[in-house]
Amino acid sequence: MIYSEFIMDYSKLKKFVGKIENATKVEEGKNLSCGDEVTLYLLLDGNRIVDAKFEGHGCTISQASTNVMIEQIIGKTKEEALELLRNAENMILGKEFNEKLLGPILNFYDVKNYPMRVKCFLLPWKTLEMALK
Amino acid sequence: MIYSEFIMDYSKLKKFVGKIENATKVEEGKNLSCGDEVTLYLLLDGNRIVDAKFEGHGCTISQASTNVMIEQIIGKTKEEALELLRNAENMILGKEFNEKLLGPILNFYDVKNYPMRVKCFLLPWKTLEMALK
Amino acid sequence: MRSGVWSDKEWECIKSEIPVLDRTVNGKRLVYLDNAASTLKAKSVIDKMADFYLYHYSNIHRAVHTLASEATMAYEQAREKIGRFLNAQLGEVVFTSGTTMGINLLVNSFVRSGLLREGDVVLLTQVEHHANLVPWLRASKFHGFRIEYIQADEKGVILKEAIEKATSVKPKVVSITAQSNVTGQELPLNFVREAFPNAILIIDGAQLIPHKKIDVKALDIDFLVFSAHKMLGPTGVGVLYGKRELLERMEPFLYGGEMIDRVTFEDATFNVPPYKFEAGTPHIAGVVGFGYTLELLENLDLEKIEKQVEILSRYLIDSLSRLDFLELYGPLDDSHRSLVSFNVQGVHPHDVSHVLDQMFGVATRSGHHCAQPLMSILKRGSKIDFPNSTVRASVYFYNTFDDIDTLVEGLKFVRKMFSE
Amino acid sequence: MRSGVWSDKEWECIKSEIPVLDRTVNGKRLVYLDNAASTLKAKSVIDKMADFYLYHYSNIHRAVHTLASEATMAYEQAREKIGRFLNAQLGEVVFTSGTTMGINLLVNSFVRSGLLREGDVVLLTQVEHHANLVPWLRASKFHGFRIEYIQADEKGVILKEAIEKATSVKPKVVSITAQSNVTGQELPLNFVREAFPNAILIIDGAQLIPHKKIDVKALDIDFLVFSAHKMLGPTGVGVLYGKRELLERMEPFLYGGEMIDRVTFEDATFNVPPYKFEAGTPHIAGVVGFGYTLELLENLDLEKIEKQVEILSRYLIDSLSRLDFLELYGPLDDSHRSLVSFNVQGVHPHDVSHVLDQMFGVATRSGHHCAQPLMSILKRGSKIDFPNSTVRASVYFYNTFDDIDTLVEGLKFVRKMFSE
Ligand SMILES: Cc1ncc(COP(=O)(O)O)c(C=O)c1O
Ligand SMILES: Cc1ncc(COP(=O)(O)O)c(C=O)c1O
Repeated sequence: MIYSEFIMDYSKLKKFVGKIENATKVEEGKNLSCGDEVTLYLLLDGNRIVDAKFEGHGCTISQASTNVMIEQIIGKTKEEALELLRNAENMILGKEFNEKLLGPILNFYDVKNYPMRVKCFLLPWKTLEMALK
Repeated sequence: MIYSEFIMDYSKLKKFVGKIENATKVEEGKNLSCGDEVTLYLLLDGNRIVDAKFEGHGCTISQASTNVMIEQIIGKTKEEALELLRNAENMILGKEFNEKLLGPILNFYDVKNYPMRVKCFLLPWKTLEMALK
Repeated sequence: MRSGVWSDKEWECIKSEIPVLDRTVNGKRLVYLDNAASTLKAKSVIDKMADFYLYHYSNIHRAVHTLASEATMAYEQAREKIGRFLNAQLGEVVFTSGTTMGINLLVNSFVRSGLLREGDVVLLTQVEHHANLVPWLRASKFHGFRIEYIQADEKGVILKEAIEKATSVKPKVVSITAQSNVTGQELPLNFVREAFPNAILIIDGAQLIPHKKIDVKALDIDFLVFSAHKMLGPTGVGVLYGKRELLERMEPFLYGGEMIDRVTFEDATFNVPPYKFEAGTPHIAGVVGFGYTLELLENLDLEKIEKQVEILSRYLIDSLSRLDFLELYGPLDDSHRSLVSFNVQGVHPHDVSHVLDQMFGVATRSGHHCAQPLMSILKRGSKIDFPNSTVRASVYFYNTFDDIDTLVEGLKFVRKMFSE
Repeated sequence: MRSGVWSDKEWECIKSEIPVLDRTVNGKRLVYLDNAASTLKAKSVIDKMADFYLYHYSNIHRAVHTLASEATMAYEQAREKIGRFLNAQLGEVVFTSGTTMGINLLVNSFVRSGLLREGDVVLLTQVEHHANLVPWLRASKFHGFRIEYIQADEKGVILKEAIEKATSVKPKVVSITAQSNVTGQELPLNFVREAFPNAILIIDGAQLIPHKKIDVKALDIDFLVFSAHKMLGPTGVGVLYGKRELLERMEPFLYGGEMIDRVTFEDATFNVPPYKFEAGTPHIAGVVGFGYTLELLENLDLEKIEKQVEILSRYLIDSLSRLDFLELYGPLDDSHRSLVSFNVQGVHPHDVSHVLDQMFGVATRSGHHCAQPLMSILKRGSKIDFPNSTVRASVYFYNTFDDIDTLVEGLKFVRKMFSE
């Protein structure tokens, strides 16, 4: 089952929920097939992500994935965040990836066996990708 | 085989080929699936078909069917021709029909076993139906 | 526990026809409650289709050889069966690739034929599937006709008063579903016909026809569309019924082979209906297979199928109504058929469906069910934090009370799991 | 006698794949020479499709349950296979119901997107199938763009000079067949691309792709359409390849479920390609089956298939050329592939086909082959009393020299029978 304690806990995290009023970047992402939506707020200092928050609704997987992603990218440079993104995508699509880099994101490893939930996991990451482009 | 001597002979008949200049009724019929065409000329005296001819091209079955039809309808009233038509159609569609009425048209009885050729047989009859409507 | 209309013998037959019912999913017996999206398939139908493909197949209509005759006869026999089923003439039965295609055909053909012009009004309901909404919406942008809606109430229900009220917009075309794929409501088609005696009436039969016959003459319907795959049939096949006189006046939708009369380098004229609307090589095996499907359904007895779906629907609604952590949508009365949409308080529909599948082998559907605007209506009426989507459970004649009991058990588990 | 590229083992495999080849028709061994209309079907493909239907089927894309996952993966794997086959990206492979639908999609979408406007020129050839002619003709009547033709010569052949000459009309869109289904000519696609470097180039691959791969990137094709049923695949499935950037700019053709992004009661926005062009429940089993088909063809080896069809075509042309009572159409040189159209002097094509079928078990096609205007060109060049139609014999990789010898024997009989 993909509903591990880790994922259940992270799905309920409230720490990263909210707006950043002076955000450098605001990006909306959505999952067409289920109506899940996320608005990602990024505060950049030069090349570095110094804060991030989100609003929106979604399933356990997308909520947990968003929280873990935000936790991981805060403090990283754009390039580092994109590197993380590439590895997270590769993991979920069953391709090769760097385990060490992903850290707690590895808790989503099993989701790759549920193709219909892959989109839920990817929702925040795809939104991040658009935000950093 | 549907190519009996009767049908082969009738397909080559030239007697009814041509125009009737003072025709009461001229009707064009065609078979969409093969490009066969027939133009039917009818000369009516009141209610009675006193002469008929045709122009056009087509396969052995449609040519023979046209010749036999014209031979049979000359001299008949509209109602008699339509009665013949109904029986010819019924014969070819595998329904009940009056054998006595049909006479030489019975030579086409086998055509009903070849659904793709039923249209060829029916071409002149469908044209007659339109002409008499 | 089976219960319902089937005798032991009939039930044996049904079980052997739907072999996937013996399959396990994640170690559990498969409980398939996603029939409104698409039904399971029957062995005798698939076997006959395979036989057709392998031993009697060829392209149709245009050749005189033996295989072509066999294939053409099989294809046209399917048309005959469907004509009898709907009480329609042969020239009124057009094969399409599905409901969606059928409605797109009508919208485009109406515009091209001048049957819909700037200023005309098309009346829909607020519960339409995207298939009966988006084609009209987009064409209205391009061609300037207007769209009005019969309003749904907060539970997504279309009341007779709302239908009556809509008569004031004087629609030229009324296009409505016979049964909503979200609320399960069967719409009062007779009442609609009487309310709009002069409008062109289009019925989306995708949800209703699989379990309840529609007689196009008795209801005086102008057009009816539905899909084979929602009634045991193959994918890629649908039917468009149209009144002969209307079909004759209409410009075709797709152009190509077999639908023409005469073609030159300058223009073309067209064949008669239904051929005029069947351009190109059709889905021959699918149409033939749909004919076999209808035969099977008729042998099982359409009235028994209707009855069984009714019994199961009732049991489903009653069972779910007893769960106080659910919010149910739709009328829930006798007009409510074959499917129920609901939410588990505080749990996202995807999570509900996922756990039901993984832990109980129960297949349900979660999402907006191709009816996004209706979701915003349900949200308004919702007493919970509505997630813009619902879970939907839907039955067909091969389901059982057991299936529904398993669903209930699963939902209780879900509730518990997510409230810890 | 078999001959050609197949080893004994390969031939055994082919024979067991196409069981109808063992069938007798009117007491004779079936000789199927109607492949250009539609090919026979393969046992392993049909078996796998049946297995899919009965054990792994459900609707796709929108649900999280196990069957839906299995079905969606199977469907998208087929897209991957076809993408590799064409050298295209996944987002560039759109599933349609066939070639005819693919071209209608393009014509309508171009008009809606403003890619085709009043005054624009669309260039076709005079040998197009109705599928690549009538949609343009009718849309030009409604929307005021112009149609010009690359001229065919008296034998129905498109010469390079004719292509060059047509550059003067400055077409916005060039839509041409890769191989004529009447003359058998393979058109010089590279030459066409070079002659019209800035035009939107659409290729009708219905006849060529079954026996010769097309690399969309190498040829720099903008759109390519073809049908599965002409290459061993199921009915009701086709492919539209389109360059991503063009697909992105285009308004959809069919509207409905799964192709949308956001829908309100006022308007809708759309999903990304290819989904934006796949409205409603697609022909899931057909697409999956087409994936299996491609796998089978690739296992047999596409290059060998191409070679075998070439060898058989040569033998067919040479054999028929030796019969002095025939009139043959098309180039008859190395550009002439897979099919030959002809007439028996003084005998109507229907009679020729009928007798071949009844007396020799040979399936050929007679008629205008959905290319009526081309018939008038062939008539002009004809030395006989041209019956506005032809007989067509067409081969695929499972045919043999024996098949062609039987055809020749049959034609001699026909000639004799009708000249008595
Ligand atoms: C060259 C060509 N284009 C288009 C078509 C139409 O294909 P379909 O009938 O599968 O849509 C055909 C086949 O009949 C063809 O030969
Ligand atoms: C009410 C209704 N209309 C239309 C459709 C669309 O049917 P299809 O996807 O078969 O075209 C559906 C099914 O999804 C439906 O439930």
